[in-house]
Amino acid sequence: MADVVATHETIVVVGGGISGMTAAVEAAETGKNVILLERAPSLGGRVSQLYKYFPKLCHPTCGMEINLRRLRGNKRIKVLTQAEVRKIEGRAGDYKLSVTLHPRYVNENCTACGACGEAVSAEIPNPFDYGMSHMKAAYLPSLMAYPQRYVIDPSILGTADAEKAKAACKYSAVDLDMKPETITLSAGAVVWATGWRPYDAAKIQPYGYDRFANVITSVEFERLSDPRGPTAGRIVRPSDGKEARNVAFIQCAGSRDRNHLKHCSRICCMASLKQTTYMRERFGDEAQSTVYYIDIRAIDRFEDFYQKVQADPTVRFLKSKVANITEDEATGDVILHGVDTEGYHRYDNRHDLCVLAVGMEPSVDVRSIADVRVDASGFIELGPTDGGIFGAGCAANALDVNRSVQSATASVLRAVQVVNRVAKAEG
Amino acid sequence: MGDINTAMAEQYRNNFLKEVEANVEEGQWVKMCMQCGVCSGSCPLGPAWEHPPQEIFMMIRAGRRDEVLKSESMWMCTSCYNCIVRCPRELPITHIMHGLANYAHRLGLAPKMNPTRRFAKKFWNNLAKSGRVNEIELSAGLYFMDGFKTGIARAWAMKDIGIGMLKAKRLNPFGFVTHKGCKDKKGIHRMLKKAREIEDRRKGFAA
Amino acid sequence: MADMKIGAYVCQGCGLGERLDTKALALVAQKEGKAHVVREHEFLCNGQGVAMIQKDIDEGVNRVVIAACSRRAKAEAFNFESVAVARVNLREQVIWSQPATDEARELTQEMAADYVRMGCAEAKKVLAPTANAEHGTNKRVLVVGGGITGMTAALEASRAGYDVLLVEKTGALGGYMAKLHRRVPYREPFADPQATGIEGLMASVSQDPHITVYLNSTTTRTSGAPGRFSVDITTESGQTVTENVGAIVMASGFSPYDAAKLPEFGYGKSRNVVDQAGLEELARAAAAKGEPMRRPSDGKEIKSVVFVQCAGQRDASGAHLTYCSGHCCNTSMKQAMYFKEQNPDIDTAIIYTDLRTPGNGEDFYRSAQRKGVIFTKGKVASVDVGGDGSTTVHFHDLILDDKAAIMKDVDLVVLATGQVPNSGVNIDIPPAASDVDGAKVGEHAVSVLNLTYRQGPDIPQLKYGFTDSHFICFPYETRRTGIYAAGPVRRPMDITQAVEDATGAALKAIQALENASLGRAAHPRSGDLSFPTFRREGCTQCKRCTVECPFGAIDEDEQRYPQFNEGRCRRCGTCMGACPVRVISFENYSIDSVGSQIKAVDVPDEFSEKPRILLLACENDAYPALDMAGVAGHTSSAFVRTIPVRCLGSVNMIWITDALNSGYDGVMLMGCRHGDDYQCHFVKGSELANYRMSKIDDTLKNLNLEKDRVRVLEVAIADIGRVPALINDYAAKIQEIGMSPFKGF
Amino acid sequence: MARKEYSFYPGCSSERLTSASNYMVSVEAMCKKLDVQLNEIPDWNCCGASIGYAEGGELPRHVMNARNLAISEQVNKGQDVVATCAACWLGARETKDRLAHDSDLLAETNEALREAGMNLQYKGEQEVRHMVEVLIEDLGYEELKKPVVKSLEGIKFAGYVGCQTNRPFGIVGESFENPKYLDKLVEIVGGEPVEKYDQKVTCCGGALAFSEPEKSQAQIKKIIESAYDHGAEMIVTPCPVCQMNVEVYQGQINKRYGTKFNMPVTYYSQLMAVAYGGSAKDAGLDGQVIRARKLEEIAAKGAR
Repeated sequence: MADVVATHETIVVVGGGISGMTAAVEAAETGKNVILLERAPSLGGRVSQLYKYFPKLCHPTCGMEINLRRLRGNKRIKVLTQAEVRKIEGRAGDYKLSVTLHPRYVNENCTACGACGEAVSAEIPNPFDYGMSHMKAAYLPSLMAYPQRYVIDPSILGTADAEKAKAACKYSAVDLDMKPETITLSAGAVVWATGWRPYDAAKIQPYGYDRFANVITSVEFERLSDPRGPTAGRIVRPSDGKEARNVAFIQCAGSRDRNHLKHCSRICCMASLKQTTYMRERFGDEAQSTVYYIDIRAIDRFEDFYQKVQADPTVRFLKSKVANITEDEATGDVILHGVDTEGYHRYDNRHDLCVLAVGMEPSVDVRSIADVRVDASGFIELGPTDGGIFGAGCAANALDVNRSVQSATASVLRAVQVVNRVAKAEG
Repeated sequence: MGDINTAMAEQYRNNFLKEVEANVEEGQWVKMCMQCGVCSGSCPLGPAWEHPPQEIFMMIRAGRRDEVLKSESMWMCTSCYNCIVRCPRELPITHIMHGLANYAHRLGLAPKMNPTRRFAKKFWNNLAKSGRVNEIELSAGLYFMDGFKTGIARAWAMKDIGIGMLKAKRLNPFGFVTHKGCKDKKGIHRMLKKAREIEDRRKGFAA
Repeated sequence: MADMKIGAYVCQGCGLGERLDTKALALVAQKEGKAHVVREHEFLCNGQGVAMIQKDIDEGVNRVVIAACSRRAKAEAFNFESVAVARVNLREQVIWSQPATDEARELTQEMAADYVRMGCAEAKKVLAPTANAEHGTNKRVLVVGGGITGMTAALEASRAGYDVLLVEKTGALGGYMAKLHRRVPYREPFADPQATGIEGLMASVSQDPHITVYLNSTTTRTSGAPGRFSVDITTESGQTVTENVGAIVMASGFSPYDAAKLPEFGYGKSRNVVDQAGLEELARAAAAKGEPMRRPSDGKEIKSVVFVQCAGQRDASGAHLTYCSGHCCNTSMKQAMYFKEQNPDIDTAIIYTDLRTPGNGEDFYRSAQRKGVIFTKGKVASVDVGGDGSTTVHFHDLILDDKAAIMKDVDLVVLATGQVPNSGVNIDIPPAASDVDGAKVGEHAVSVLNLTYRQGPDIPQLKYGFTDSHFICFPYETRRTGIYAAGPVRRPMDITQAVEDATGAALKAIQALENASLGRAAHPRSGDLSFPTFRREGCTQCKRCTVECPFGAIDEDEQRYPQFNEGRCRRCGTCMGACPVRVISFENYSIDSVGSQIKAVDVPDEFSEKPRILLLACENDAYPALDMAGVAGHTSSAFVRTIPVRCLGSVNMIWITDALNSGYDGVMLMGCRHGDDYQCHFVKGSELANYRMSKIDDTLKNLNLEKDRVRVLEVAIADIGRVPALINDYAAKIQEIGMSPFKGF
Repeated sequence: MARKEYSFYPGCSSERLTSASNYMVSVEAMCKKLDVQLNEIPDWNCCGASIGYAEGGELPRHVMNARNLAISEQVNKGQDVVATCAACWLGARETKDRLAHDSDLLAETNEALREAGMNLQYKGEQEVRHMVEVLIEDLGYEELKKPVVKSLEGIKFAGYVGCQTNRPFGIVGESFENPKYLDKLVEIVGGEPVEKYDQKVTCCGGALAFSEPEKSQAQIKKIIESAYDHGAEMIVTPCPVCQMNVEVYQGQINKRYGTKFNMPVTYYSQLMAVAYGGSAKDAGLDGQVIRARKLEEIAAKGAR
């Protein structure tokens, strides 16, 4: 990695999701040199696994295509994937980042021709589909993957499969001897955009995510609805593959709950409202969506979207935190128990499938890596003005995509202020 | 008792919530409810509640004093603690329900014939007598609390259980006389009396 | 300019060598494409292959044709400076879109040969663009509005080393925030109202040597483009100075919704019914005197306060604001805390339908509850004003399902009304129409920026008067390059968000002026150095380009010719598509560069049973979808020849008539969704294309051709399975209606 | 000296000839094999149980529990308090928690305690733990397995945890909705846990079994029915209230619903006592109202 040049005027962006990509591109287009680090083998992050965005119901890949084109065409950006930041030391204008580069076992020669994938027979759970599908152990992470380069999963190292992959490649791109490597990068400022992860639904025990096949999470439902997903967009139940026409959406699954996440994750109401439109898209008037909520948080113009969904007769709203879920073992149906608190109506509602609108938590505990201030949930707070590490997107707050991009853009200016100060001092 | 009720109603006029906060065990939590209803849905005897906990909390805020205190609802609590562990606001709902029942009972507003109220009273009196529960005396007392005839009928209905327990040596037929209880009965009586006094003083019951 | 020297390179990697006769393709490039240098390579994108090309460039090749994979792949490897590069997509859209069978071999080879011909044709017609020498280089930022958003934008830009002009309409900085008693907390523990800190901020702005503040001033004329805006700043007394700036942040804020429109809630009937702004005023006045807040009507002690949420908001009937202003739940909680601070025994009730406190607002909600603020889910029906000054609030208690619930003896009612953006003139409503809807439009009809743009004096509004971006991924993309809206004028928001928004907008403004100073395009074709030019002698001054430009980039000069203001231009080519006399072009994208590709295709005669279908595909969505369809193994008709276009808006009718005249059997256009939820990256491009194409029927009739010879389709980038299906459907349709009668002419 | 020593709070139902005397017998046998010594708190009193709230109120209940804990602090110094009964454990632990967080309540409690004999003062020095907690956390499953000499092979047990052993405190690492420790204990002694048993934390009606019999018996019916449906031959539980309610009302439920329930309901300690080689009597199996025949048979067999 000798070709990575980083100086005190470099902005390092950690995380290659929508926030990190935005930060990198915006900074580079302002004339700054950027190194973009991503832990996964390709850019895109959490949003690339979404079927559509609310409220426009457009596809995340659309904006991603633009961002990738901006990024590919900009020589000021250097992208390192499978890069994990271990430690950040120093101060604003003079940081040293210790970064581990995990081996891909495929080098730059890769043309993404797919020969290694065809050669390999071992299959592994596909993280892009949250394990709901399997893929070859030599794989392109997604159709939009950038870098457009295959990955050899370490699980097949030392097996005949690995050798087959190597033999299949005409371009000497498979390199099974790659080793993890730790490098040190200089930076004037750091934009920390490591994003969020879905709260572990199994911890919400009354909902039985760990016990009932037909209780899934909202992020899994995105994959299920996506024509490129594990079921080619058929909304079916994991237990038996039956079409799930009657679906329950449980809000605040983990959020707004002192037993789990104390904050409101902001996006989940809108995400569920959006997912009711997937139901209508698939099943038309046959769809039955029930949203169990405490407060519907469709803030600002999103209210329009809420009103639109409310007007859909296939969607029902119940003001109720579901008490618990049981499973009808004979049919696999899930039965939600609780009380509609608007007027006290007790229910035991049978559904084909239950979707938990799981909350957001920061995907990386940054406290062990860098000296930054975080709130009780682990989100980065805007620190004193002399710092040079700035949280962006969902590393800084529970945000939707639009606000994440705003946050990333704002964090770029803060980083630019630091490196411009350095540039001035360095003359 | 009626006097205490009037006095309390006067003291906290128009603000039942404040009355609950001051006088009901864990009553200060009532205001923290966000009306999600998880407690109401979690209660094993849920359908038996005319007003489930979350609704009771709202009624308290809305000042529906009589409706709440005269309700049978709180007496349906089985102390299973489902509501407590699921409440996203960590309200000690079980205790609040107990507290409300106890308060209603102290004010004399609790439904007179509510079986749980009556059982609970007998139970406490039984344990307080010797410091330990005397099971046979408690059972008999419960059967016969509505008079001899009903008592016999109840005991007859339950006879198989009694016989089973006797056979299994899990019921002492001579417990009326042989039950010993604690040695320091007097001390316990004094202690409970004192506790009651302190509580009455704190809650303004010492009329 | 040196003589044109084309180098054509045919890759044999990724199966191209096996599936195609690359030697034959090389011959096509040489013979038909007239390439000067033609080479095959087994692995063109590796170091050796790239070095080979570079060597040829060093030796004089100035147009490069790369017949390999999609332009979306290996972009870094084939990024040659200062030469025009045409990418021929033999991989994703030829061999991967065709079955790997012997039967398919012939058609696949024909397809590849056509694409090589097209690539060579394109290479002849394009140049590596160089920036316009006349770009502006001013690096000052103008901020319009001196509230929290404007002040933040100014300070943040200044901290990054840029000079700022800050124009504020009133006599003081501070805006709405200066009218607040306290603000909602913005960091842990999110428990209590906090000091606004506005005085400190105002002082920072005033003392900042890089910020020039104009009070009592407005921007009365704004012209120019990023890097060279000229702005007239006029004081109340009528004095005007003209300043030059590089970029603009519009932070004109909001006005509270007029509570007088809510007589049912008693506003105007009693002084004891106030809006949130009115309550702040009470709190500030009381704090200034060091006294508790009292009932406005008679100065009596306040014992009970009711907050009515969503007053005149979230109103689906359309009588009031439809949207939610987002901040009001937190604001009411904060205001209830004012009273709890004054005296914990004051009853404070908040009547709401959905409590909206996202993020750590949840802590603030709990804090309010802990302080004894009562929350009631209900819908307020009316507020009755009593003779003694106290009021009664009638509401439907939604939890207890009590339609006749009341709160009596209320001393003060606070209405949480919403934010109305101060966004200036709605340029999409023609002046005549504004009379019809006079009340609403009239209020805000005073322009903020007074742009001299041909398309109107202010930024286009998105909805409800907000000047927001329609793009989820690109929140700052207003339709006026170099002008960025921030704060509640853009979207309803609270202070914390406004600060973040202002910081982001300041970055975008800085980026815009930096790019302008290098003559580079802004998003989405960031960095593009090309810009539109026109052949003056051919122009008929029809004004279509000036009208249709989605970004208002084109003005008219004194002689009524278009003036392109390339700093404002996003390089979408909509003007090029609009021009009936085809005088507008870019160095790297022109009527000719596409037209010659269309003509380069070998159209077999009508007896061959090999139709030719032209597919003009939006490069942002449809083209990537075609690529990914190939990667995913979807096959589609071998009779289609695809040309990526910048936007369907750039499609000029001549391409279609040329194609039909030269014997193509059908033409498909694939662009992005238009309408309310448009996804066109150039806002209006696909809509305009659709409009233009709606008139194609006449043309077809004139040519005596069937209606189905042209088909316009909306596709999304995710339509990976659908796009090949659409192509095959259309190919079948063409089979059905038969070959074009125009072949061989 | 024993390997482990605890201050023991047996509770009213554990006395001889009371409803959970069989539990007590088996606990003694089990602890003996595990070399765990239980030092009974002298002159302990009733915990007040949950149902004590109505008449007892708040402070008197805490005072009752504080008395036991104060005696323990005085007599069984340095030992954790262990209870076998769910209600006793919960009552004592609630008092400990509440007094730890409320200094006013603590002062009032001690004021009342002074009225009792023994010159008591509650300090809050000792942990209050359930027997199952002690077994799992202090000894661990490995240790619990060591004394096993007979396998309970072939018996299917539905692990019924109930409420108060489980909520609100429960056993560390176990969930409120699906605790698995009974299943693990069953496995240790060679039995077969019914893992899909879905009523393991359903409330049996608790103290309302008497005052609201229809309602509590409806609960009990669910508990037993699911055990049958999932193929269980016995129910095993850690709670004396659960044990009694689920066991003794089966006859009444059969009458009310026309069912034919005859499901033995045992304690975990009985399983362990048998597996550790104890006789049916050692394991308190003679105290079953519905005989646990299969267990008795194994107990009667010689050690393997």
